[in-house]
Amino acid sequence: MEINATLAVQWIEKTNEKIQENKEYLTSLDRPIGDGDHGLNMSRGFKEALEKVKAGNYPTPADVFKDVAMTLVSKVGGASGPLFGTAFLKMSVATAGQQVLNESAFVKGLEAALDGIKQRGKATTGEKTMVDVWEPVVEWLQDNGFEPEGLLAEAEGAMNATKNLTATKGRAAYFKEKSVGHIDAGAASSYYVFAALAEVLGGK
Amino acid sequence: MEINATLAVQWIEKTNEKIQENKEYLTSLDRPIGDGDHGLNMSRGFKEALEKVKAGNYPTPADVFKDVAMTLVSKVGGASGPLFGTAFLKMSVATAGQQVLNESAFVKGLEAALDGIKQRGKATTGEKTMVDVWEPVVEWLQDNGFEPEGLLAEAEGAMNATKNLTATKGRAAYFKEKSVGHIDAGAASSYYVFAALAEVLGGK
Amino acid sequence: MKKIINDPNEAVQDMLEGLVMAYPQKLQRLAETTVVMRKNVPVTGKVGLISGGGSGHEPAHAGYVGKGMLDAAVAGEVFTSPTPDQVLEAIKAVDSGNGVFLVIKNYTGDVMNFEMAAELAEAEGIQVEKVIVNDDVAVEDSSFTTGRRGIAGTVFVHKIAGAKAEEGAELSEVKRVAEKVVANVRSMGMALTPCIVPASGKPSFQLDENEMEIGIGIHGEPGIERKRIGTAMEIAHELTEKILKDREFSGDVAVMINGLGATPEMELYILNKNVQKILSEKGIHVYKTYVGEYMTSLEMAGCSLTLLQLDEELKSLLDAAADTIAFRQ
Amino acid sequence: MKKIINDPNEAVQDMLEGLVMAYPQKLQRLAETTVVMRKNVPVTGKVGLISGGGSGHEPAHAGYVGKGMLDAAVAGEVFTSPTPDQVLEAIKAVDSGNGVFLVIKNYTGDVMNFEMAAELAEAEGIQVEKVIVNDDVAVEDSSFTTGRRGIAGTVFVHKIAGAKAEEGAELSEVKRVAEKVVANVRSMGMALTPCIVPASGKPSFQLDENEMEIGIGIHGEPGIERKRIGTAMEIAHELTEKILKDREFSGDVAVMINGLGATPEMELYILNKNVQKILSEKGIHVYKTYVGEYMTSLEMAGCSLTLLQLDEELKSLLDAAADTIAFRQ
Ligand SMILES: Nc1ncnc2c1ncn2[C@@H]1O[C@H](COP(=O)(O)OP(=O)(O)O)[C@@H](O)[C@H]1O
Ligand SMILES: Nc1ncnc2c1ncn2[C@@H]1O[C@H](COP(=O)(O)OP(=O)(O)O)[C@@H](O)[C@H]1O
Ligand SMILES: [Mg+2]
Ligand SMILES: [Mg+2]
Ligand SMILES: [Mg+2]
Ligand SMILES: [Mg+2]
Repeated sequence: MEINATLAVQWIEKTNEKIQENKEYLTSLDRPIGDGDHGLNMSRGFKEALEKVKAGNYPTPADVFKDVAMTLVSKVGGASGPLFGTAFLKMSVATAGQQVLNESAFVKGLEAALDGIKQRGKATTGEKTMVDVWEPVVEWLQDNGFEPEGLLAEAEGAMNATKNLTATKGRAAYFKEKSVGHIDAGAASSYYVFAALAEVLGGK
Repeated sequence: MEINATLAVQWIEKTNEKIQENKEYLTSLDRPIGDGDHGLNMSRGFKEALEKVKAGNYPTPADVFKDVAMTLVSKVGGASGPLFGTAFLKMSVATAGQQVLNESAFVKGLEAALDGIKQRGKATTGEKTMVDVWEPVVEWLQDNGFEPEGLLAEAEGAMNATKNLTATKGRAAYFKEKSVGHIDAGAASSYYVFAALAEVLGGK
Repeated sequence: MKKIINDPNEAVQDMLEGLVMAYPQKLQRLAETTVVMRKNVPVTGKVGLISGGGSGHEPAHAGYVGKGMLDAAVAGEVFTSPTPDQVLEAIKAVDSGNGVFLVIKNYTGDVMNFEMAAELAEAEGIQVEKVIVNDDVAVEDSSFTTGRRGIAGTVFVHKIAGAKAEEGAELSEVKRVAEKVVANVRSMGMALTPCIVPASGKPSFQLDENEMEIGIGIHGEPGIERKRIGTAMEIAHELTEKILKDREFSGDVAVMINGLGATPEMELYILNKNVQKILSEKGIHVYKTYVGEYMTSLEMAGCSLTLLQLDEELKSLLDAAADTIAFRQ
Repeated sequence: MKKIINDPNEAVQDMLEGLVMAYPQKLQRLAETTVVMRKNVPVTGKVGLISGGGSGHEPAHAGYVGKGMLDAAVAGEVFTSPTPDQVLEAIKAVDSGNGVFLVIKNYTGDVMNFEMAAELAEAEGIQVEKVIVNDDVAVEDSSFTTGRRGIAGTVFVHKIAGAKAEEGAELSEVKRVAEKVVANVRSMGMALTPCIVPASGKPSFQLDENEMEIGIGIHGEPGIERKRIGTAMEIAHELTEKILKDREFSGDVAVMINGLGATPEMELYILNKNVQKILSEKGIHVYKTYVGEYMTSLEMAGCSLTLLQLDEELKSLLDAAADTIAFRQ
C-alpha cells in the first residue's frame, strides 16, 4: 500500500465528506462540555482545505498536507484549528520530498503528527482530547500496519473510550467531573479522519 | 370659622392620615400613566411634615405652612414636591403675621397657593394635573365660603373629572391620548388635602 | 430582580460613596447631601457648572464632574429629581462669586426642583442661570405640551458649556453657548428591553421577544412606535431619519452612539458603522464620534443616536481638554 | 435574541469597521485582517505590544490600542481565538526591529493560535516573546490542568507592559514586568445572567431568577458554585475572600471592579464601596481603583473583582500616561 498525492487528496475529500455529514453531531458533542462550535469549526476548515487541494496539482503528498495544514490553521480557529493544522504540518515536514509514501514512511508522518498535537496542546493520553484517538491509532498502525477494518475499529474504540474520561485539558476541563459521560468532540472528528483513511486505503 | 396654628396643624394631621391610608391607591394611579411613585412621594413628605409641625409651637398658621412647605420641598421629590411645597409656601407668605385667619384671609392664602402651583408647573386647567382640582375648589370657596360638605363634593367631582382629560403636562403627557381613562394622581392627592380641610372645618 | 445591591433604598447613597471611594483624588461629596463635586471647588474666577437629575443614568452626571466639564452633580433617587435643598447646597458650594449655571434635562420634576433651587440661591444673592436641554425628537414640542425630553445630547451641553466656563467666560457667555448646543443638538433613542428600578423590583414596561420600541425615553416613557425588531441598518435608518426630519444637518457634525445599559459595545459599533454610512451618503461630514455609555437607563438594552451641528466655535469647545471619570480627552 | 446587528456572521467585521470609523484619528485596521492598530505603527525603537482573543469582550482588546498600551489587537470571532495568520500579520505590522510581545489570555485556543503565530514570526526572523495571563482564581491551577483562565487582570498587563514598552525598554524587560503583573494579579468573577453569542442565538447557560454563579468565566465557563443571589456586601465578601485565600495581599494594591456587560455602573460602585470596606478592614491599602467595563462578556450581567499587588515599579508604570479609547489617564 502506497500513498501518492492523489490518494492524499482523496483522503481529505473523504474526511470532508464525513465531517460535513456529521457537522451537527460534532457540534452537539461540544455543547454540554464545550462551547458548541466544533462541528462548525471543522466543517468550515475542511471545506476550504478540500477546495484548496482539489484545485492544486501536487508532486508529493507532503505538498498536499502542507496546504491542508495552512488552510486548517487559518480557517478552523479555536483549539482544533492549530491542533489539526499542526498535525498536517508535521506530517508534511516528516514526509517532505517523497513522491510516494510507503507504509513505514506514512506511519512516520502520522507519528510526527501525533507528536505535533501533543506538543501544541501540551496534552498526553487520558486527558479526554483528540490525543486519546491519535495515540492508540498511531500505535496500532505501528504494530499492525495498514489494515482498514482493524484501523476503523481501533479508532472507533478509542473515540468511545473518551466518554469515561475526565477532561483535564481544553474547555471541557472547566467542567471537571461533569465532563464524564460525554464523548470528546475532537476525538470524534479525529475518528472521522482515520475512518476516511481506512476507506481510502480499503479502496472504497 | 377661623383658622389658628393649632387648626392648621390638625389640617396637616388629617391630610397625612388620608395620604397614608391611600398611599397604595395613589401609587396605583401613577402607574399606568406615570412612574408609580406618587403615593410613596406623598406619604414620605406628609409624614415628615407632620412630625415637624407637631413638634413645633407656632404663633401663626403661616409659620406652620412654611415648615410644611420646606419639608415637602425637600422630602417629596419628583414633580409633586415643588408643587405642594410652593403651594404651602405661597399660602404662608400670603397669610404672614396673622395669628388667626378668617375666611377671606384663608381663601386669599389658597388663591396664592393655586397661583404658585400654576406658575411652578406652567400649567393651566384642562391639562390633567392637580390644577384641575385646585382651581375649581378655590373658585368654589370664593363663591360659597366654607361649607364642609359642598367643599368635599366639589373636590371629589373635580378629581373624578380629570379621568376624561388628556394629559399635556407632567409625565402623563408622554402617554398622550392613552392618558384618558385614568384619574390624575396629583389630582387625587389634592382631593385628600381638601377632604382633610373639610373634615377639620366641619369639626370632625 | 437581579442586582448587585444591598438595601434598595440605600442604593443611591451606596453608589455615591463607592464612586468617591474609587476616585478620591478627583471627586468629593458635599457632606450630608447627594452632591458630588470636584476637589477644588469653588474654582476661583470660574462660573460654577452644575447638572444632575434622577440616578440610574450613570455615568451621568457625576461621571462628568471634573476639569473642562461640571463642577458638581446632584443625584436624586433613581429616576427621581433631586430636591431643591440639595441643588441649593451644590450651588452654594461651587459659586466663586462668578455665578452658577444649571444644566437641566427637560422633565417636569427636574425643571421645577432646579428652578426652585435657583430662586432660593438668588434670594441668597447668588447669580444663577440655566439651560433646559430638550434634544429628544421623539416627543412633540410646543408651548402646550411638556415639551421634549432631555437625553444623551445633555452630555454635549456639559462638554461645551464646561469648556466655555473653564476658559473663564462669564455667566452670560456660558449660557449663550449652552443654548447654542441645545438649539443644535437632536437625539432619538430605541429600546429592546426594559429596566428595573431597584425600589420597585419590577420592569417598567414590557416588550415582546421580537419587539423594539422606537423613541423611548430614558426612564421608559413611551416612544413613537413599537414594532418588530429590525437590523442594525434599519435601526440606524429609523433613528437618523427621525432626527434629520426634525432639523437639517449639514457640514460638520458630532455623533454620539449611546448605549442605554445592557447593550454590548459590539452592537454600538455596528450601529455606528451604519449611521456613518447613512450620514456620508447624505453629504453630512462627521467631525467627531463618541461611542459608549454616556446616558444610560439602568440595565435597559437599547441605544440612542445624537447629532450635534457644529460651527467653528462649537468645534473648538468640543475639542477642548476634559478630565472627568467618564469623559476624558 | 435581541441585538442591534445585521448578519450575525458579519458582526465582528461590522464592529471593527464601526470602531475605526468612530476613531479614525487614533485607530486603523490592517487591510484584510481583523487587526486594529495604532495609526503610527511600527513605532520606531519600541517593542511592539499585541493582545487579542475572541470578540465579545469589548472594550478588550481594541479599546486598549494606543499610546502607553497596545500597538495592535487581533480580534477573533465571538468567543473564538483569532487564527495564527491574523496574529502573524499583526506581529509583522508592529515590529520595528525591536521585537514583539504577545499578551495572551490562558485559554487553550488562544494559547495555541498565538504560539503558532509566534513560531511563524520567528521563522521570518522576528523576535517574539509572550506572557500568558491566568488571573482567575476560580479555576484550579496545576501542570496537569488547563490552568487558570485569563480575565480582567489582563488589562493591568496591557497597562503595565505597555508603559514599559513605551519607555523604550527592550523585549526582555517588557516580558519581565508583564510576568511580574501576572505573578501579582488575581481575579474572581460572578454572573447573574448568561449572554447570547450572535451566531448561536441562544443563552450559553441558564440561571434561575434568584440564582447567581460564583467564579464563572467570561465565556460562561462554569464557576465554583451556583447559589442564591446575595447582597452586594455578601458578593464583595465572597469575591474578596476567594482572592485573598489564594494569595496574600498587603501594602498597596490596585483594584478593578469590572462589569461583565449588562450590570449598571450604579451596581459596580455599590460593590466597590463594599470591597473597599473589606480591604480597609484587612489593612490593605488601595492605591488606585478602576470601576467600569474593562473585560466584558457580551450582555452578561455580573462582575469581576481584580486585585493587583503593587510595588514601586508597578506603581510608576500603572501611573504612566495612557491614551486609548477605553483607558486614558
Ligand atoms: N490541549 C489540548 N490538547 C489536545 N487536544 C485538545 C486540547 N484542547 C482541546 N483539544 C481538542 O479540541 C477539541 C475542541 O475543539 P473546538 O471546539 O474546535 O475548539 P474550542 O474548544 O476552542 O471551541 C476538544 O474536543 C479536544 O479534542
Ligand atoms: N406641570 C405640572 N403642573 C401641575 N401639576 C403637575 C405638573 N406636572 C405634574 N403635575 C402633578 O404631579 C403629579 C405627579 O407627581 P409625582 O408622581 O409625585 O411626581 P413625578 O411625576 O415626578 O413622579 C401628577 O399627577 C400631576 O398632578
Ligand atoms: Mg468548541
Ligand atoms: Mg470555540
Ligand atoms: Mg410619579
Ligand atoms: Mg417620580
